[in-house]
Amino acid sequence: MNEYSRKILKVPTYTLLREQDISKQPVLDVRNLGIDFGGLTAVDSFNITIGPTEISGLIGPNGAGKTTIFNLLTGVYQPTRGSVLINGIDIKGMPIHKVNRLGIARTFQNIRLFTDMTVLDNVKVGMHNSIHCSFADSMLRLPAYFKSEKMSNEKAMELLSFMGLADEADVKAGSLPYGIQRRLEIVRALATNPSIILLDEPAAGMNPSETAELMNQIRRIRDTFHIAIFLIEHDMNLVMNVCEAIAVVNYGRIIAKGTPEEIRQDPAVIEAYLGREEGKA
Amino acid sequence: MQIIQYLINGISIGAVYAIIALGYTMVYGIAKMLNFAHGDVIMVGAYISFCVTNYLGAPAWVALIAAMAVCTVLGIVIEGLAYKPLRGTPSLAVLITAIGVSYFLQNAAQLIWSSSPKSFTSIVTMKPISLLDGQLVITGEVLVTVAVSALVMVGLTLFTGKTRTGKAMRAVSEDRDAAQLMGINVNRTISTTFAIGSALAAVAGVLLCSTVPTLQPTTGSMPGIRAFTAAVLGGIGSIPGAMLGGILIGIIETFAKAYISTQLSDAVVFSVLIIILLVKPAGLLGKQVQEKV
Amino acid sequence: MKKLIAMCLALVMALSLLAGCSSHSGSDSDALKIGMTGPLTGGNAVYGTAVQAGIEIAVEEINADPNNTLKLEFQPQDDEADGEKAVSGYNVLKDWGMQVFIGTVTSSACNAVAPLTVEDEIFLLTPSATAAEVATAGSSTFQMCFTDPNQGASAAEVIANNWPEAAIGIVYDASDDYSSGLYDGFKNKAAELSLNVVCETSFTGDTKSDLSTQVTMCKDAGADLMFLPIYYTEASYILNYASRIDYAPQYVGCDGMDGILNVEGFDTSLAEGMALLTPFDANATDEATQSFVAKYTEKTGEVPTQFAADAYDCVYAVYQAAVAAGVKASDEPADICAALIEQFTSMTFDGLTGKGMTWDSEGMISKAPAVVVIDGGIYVPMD
Amino acid sequence: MKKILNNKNTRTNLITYLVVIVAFVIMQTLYSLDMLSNSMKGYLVPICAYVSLAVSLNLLVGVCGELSLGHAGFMGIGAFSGVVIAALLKDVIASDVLRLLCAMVFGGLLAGALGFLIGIPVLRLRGDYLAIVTLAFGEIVKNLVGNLYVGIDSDGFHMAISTSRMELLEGGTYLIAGPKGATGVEKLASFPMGFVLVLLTLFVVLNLINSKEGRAIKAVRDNRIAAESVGINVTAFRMKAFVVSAFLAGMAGALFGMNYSSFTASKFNFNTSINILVFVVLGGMGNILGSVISATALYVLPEAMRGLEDFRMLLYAVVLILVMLFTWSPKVKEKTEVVSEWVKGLFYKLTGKKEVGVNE
Repeated sequence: MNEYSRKILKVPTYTLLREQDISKQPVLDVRNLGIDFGGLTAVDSFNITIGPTEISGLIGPNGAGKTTIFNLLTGVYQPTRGSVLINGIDIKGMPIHKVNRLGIARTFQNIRLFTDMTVLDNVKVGMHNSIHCSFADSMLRLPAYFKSEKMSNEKAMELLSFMGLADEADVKAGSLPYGIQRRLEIVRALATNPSIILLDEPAAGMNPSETAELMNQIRRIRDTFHIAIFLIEHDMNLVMNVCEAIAVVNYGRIIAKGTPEEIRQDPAVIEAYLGREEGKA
Repeated sequence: MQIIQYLINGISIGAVYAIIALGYTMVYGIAKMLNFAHGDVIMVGAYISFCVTNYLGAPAWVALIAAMAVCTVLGIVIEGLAYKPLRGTPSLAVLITAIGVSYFLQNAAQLIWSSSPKSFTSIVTMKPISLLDGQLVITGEVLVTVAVSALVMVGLTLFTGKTRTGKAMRAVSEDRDAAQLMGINVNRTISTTFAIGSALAAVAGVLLCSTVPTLQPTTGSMPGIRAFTAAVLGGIGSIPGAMLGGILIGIIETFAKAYISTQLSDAVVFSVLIIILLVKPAGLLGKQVQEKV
Repeated sequence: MKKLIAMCLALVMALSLLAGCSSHSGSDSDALKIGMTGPLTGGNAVYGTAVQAGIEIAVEEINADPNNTLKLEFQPQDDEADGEKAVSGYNVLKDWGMQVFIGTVTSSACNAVAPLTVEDEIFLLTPSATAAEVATAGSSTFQMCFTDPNQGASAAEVIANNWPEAAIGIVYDASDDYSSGLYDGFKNKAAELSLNVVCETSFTGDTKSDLSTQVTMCKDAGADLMFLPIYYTEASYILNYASRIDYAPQYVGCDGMDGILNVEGFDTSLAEGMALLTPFDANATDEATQSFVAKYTEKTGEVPTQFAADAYDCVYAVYQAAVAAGVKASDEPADICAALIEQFTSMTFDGLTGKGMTWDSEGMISKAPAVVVIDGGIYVPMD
Repeated sequence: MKKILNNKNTRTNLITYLVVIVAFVIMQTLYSLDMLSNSMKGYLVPICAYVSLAVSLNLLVGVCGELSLGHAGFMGIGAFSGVVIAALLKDVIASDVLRLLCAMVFGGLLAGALGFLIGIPVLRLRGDYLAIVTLAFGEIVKNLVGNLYVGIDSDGFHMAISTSRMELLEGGTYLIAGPKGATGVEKLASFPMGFVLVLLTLFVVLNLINSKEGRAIKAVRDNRIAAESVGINVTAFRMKAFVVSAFLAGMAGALFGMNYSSFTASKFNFNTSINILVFVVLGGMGNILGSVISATALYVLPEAMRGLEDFRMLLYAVVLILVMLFTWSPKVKEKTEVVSEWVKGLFYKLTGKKEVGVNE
């Protein structure tokens, strides 16, 4: 527990935004974010800015507060300090579902699919807010209902084929293998039509060939949907290859930010993190 | 003076609710199931005690021990036959089975002891204490019930805190899978919990019927629901919470009868419950568990 | 899918049992079919089982009589004191070919069934459903018991005659129409007789497990007479608790109080001096009562209450009327009904629960309520 | 057409409608040919009411995943308010069917409105705490209605809670009289109307389940946080399910009430709530056809066992426990074959030894 309370030297903050995107509004703008759990500081002074179509990574040792940061960004936790702006709008005090509607979607470290529903329905739940069909339409089965169902089916199938899951459409989500469940979570997140998606350890539990495929898919998602991607991952190979910018956290604070090349050479990172992790990998 | 008398009446019935609620809370905390048959085990305990004293002429303590023994065995048998096969299934399935067991016990009791009410002879022989020229009367039953429920509460707290079995129970309650990995026999721990809960039910039955002497096959069901309410009010799973909840329900019920309406006391009690749960969604002493994301 | 199969299995099982039942109850038309519904399980089972036993004894006696030309056949059905179940039970009895209905035992269930019997033209005589609505449901519905308002009024008169100065406390069951009916009747009459009621308090079916507050309220109000228009099951608790807190008022009860002396384990000395209106006294020395009590005790191991006695009388009243009207077992229920209505409104009947009973055209009984006092553990007529 | 039939959901729904319609046609034919026993005739309307109740509760428990122990409360509200409306409209609307319909709709609306009110606090809670609050709600309703007096006389409409009992003018009648409950109720309910109610319930619930609302509700059940994270307003959808369920229960209650000339508040107690819940759990959570069949089977079962007299409810309890073990226990499931043989054996034993049982 004392890992939270340990003081870290303040690291200079700078943006992860790439040069060419500076003119545009960032999709995610986090300022001085922090949260305390009963006196323990879990996250502190967290600053980050992510531009549209940027793929960035968040790494750090176990317990560094990465998932807590994701929870703060998506409104699961209310921060003690600081603010989160999604597409320029502050999420302060918003319930989770409203935060999502601002354009942020996520996957979960411990997969959270709607296990008793089919793969197709999982995706259609993701599309909930883009299906325009009133309560009366669906109760009375008016033409609008059939039209919207047809549209959502087609779009959901499109998304599933995009991630290579079309064959599984009628299978119950809970009965899928682990790796496929992770990919389905991504599809579901994409279905909410976000401008940024947060992936919490997308490669966990995948074998090397699956991971390689995932890397391709992550790039393809960005290129196809023109959205930003922010991911937590322990697989350094994936992070270093896919991400254009990386932030490293330890004990709830950013200890380094930069391009993969810069991170690889950052002495603080090597000391705090990479030294151990590379040995493992 | 009136108000104190009502307070005493409230504490008296509240202490009975508390003991029943302790049984509910134990089983819920560890087996994570709402054992709606608990009230009927109480009824069985009371009948056993009644039979032992009235037909065998044994003294009260023998009756109590006999009731506890029978209920313990009954609890283990019920758990083994009806609940154990459903371990790991949704809690609703076990709930319905518990209701089946409750129907079974009530109807079996009717076949065995008939539906005619029996008047239970109080096991407390202590004379009532009369204060202020009889304006205030404290019956022996009140003192004994309060003392026993406090004792049971302290005993259970110590048991779950200090003993090996008790610690195992807490471990199972926290995380069943982890407990299993740590080498705790989960099945046996749950069975032990049922055994203890049922023995408590026997004590509760004897005390309930000492306070409220009319014994029928349906005697246990209403106090059972009340006690369940009490356990939730105090924070289900919490041992001091059950005690607090029981006493509070007893007092609220009595005051509602005395000062609002004897007919609408139920509505008052349950409204208070709803209001309290709105302010404290996990009950008065319950832990609010934050789901880990 | 497996579950569906299981459910279908249950359905088939249920239906085949149903089929089993109807074949089981094949009718033989040489006996008059008498049906009854009452709570045989659940919280009120004690009243239903008493009625069932009372009827069974009467039917056995009548059938054993060698001079008898009209045999009786009897079938009870459980209704759990619930209107819905009572209607189901009544329909089962109709399928069986019931010609006369003696029931139901409780008022609320009877309110649901009585209009059906009127529609079906089946004669109804209830041993113990005391609500006034039962009798007024139609011309073919009759009561063996007092109606609640009348009995409540009688109780007020008893108190006015014997304890005119008493400060009266009342505890009644507000969720029970028998008890509230008595209370209403009592209250109206008490106002008329300007009795001094100092405390009116009640309980409901769900809160009857703890009545200490109600007793305390009466005590605090200074009541020296407690009127208890409730059943003996709850009354035994009130007496018990009152004695614990050294409160000893004069108790007055109604017919539902009959049975208090026979509650197993009850200290009957607590009920000493209690006055109650009851049509039946199990300790009466007349031969009919003695023989009935002996048979009942042999059959059930318990002493009969007025429920059983009223039920017993019901059978004999129906029998007397049927014989007098020349009813045959093969007659249609509607014909029997018409014949019985004519007899009941004109005949006089002597039974265990009273002598010289008559019925008015509404179907309400007129019999003298016997006021008794408990003395030495038995009923003694009050002077 | 073929495409529609290939969709599994659509197929299940069609089968459900088909089963209900065929059952209705058969029973109605038998009814009109006078081939039904009185008891069978008597079961028809309550079965329709209980099927609707079970299906509406299934929406809450099975589809939405919220344990409710107070469904009978909504049923009671529907029953009592329906009776009052039917009596008030007596001189306004001549047609019985129309009046029953009005009563059912009003009963449903009132139950739905109360469902909304109680939903505001209730839906802040989760799991077993929600269960206890619904239980409390049911008890409050029963307690209040059990003390409610409603009557009409020449002065118009009167209503009071028993502490101040009202006196009606000469010629007035009580529609609801406290512990006596509703008395002198006109029996407006009929089997065809019950069938219409069941169809309506199925229509509402099935359409809801297979719409975007239904998917959202199921998503909330399966994983609340994930549902929120894809933009679903969890509270709003739990509320929708809650209100729709209460509305349907109210309608069913009105139908139920109108089938008896008298009923009391104590009918709508905890036990009735539990019974409906038993129908749902045994029929399978979220399985609508299952609820229809199990409500029918379990309503008829205790009635069918009347021949067993004293042992009736005891055996019902045993059957209940066995069916639970049979359908849920993982171990027993493995030995399904063995158990089904055994149940069959038990069944023969029961029917064969029935009379022996009674004599014991």
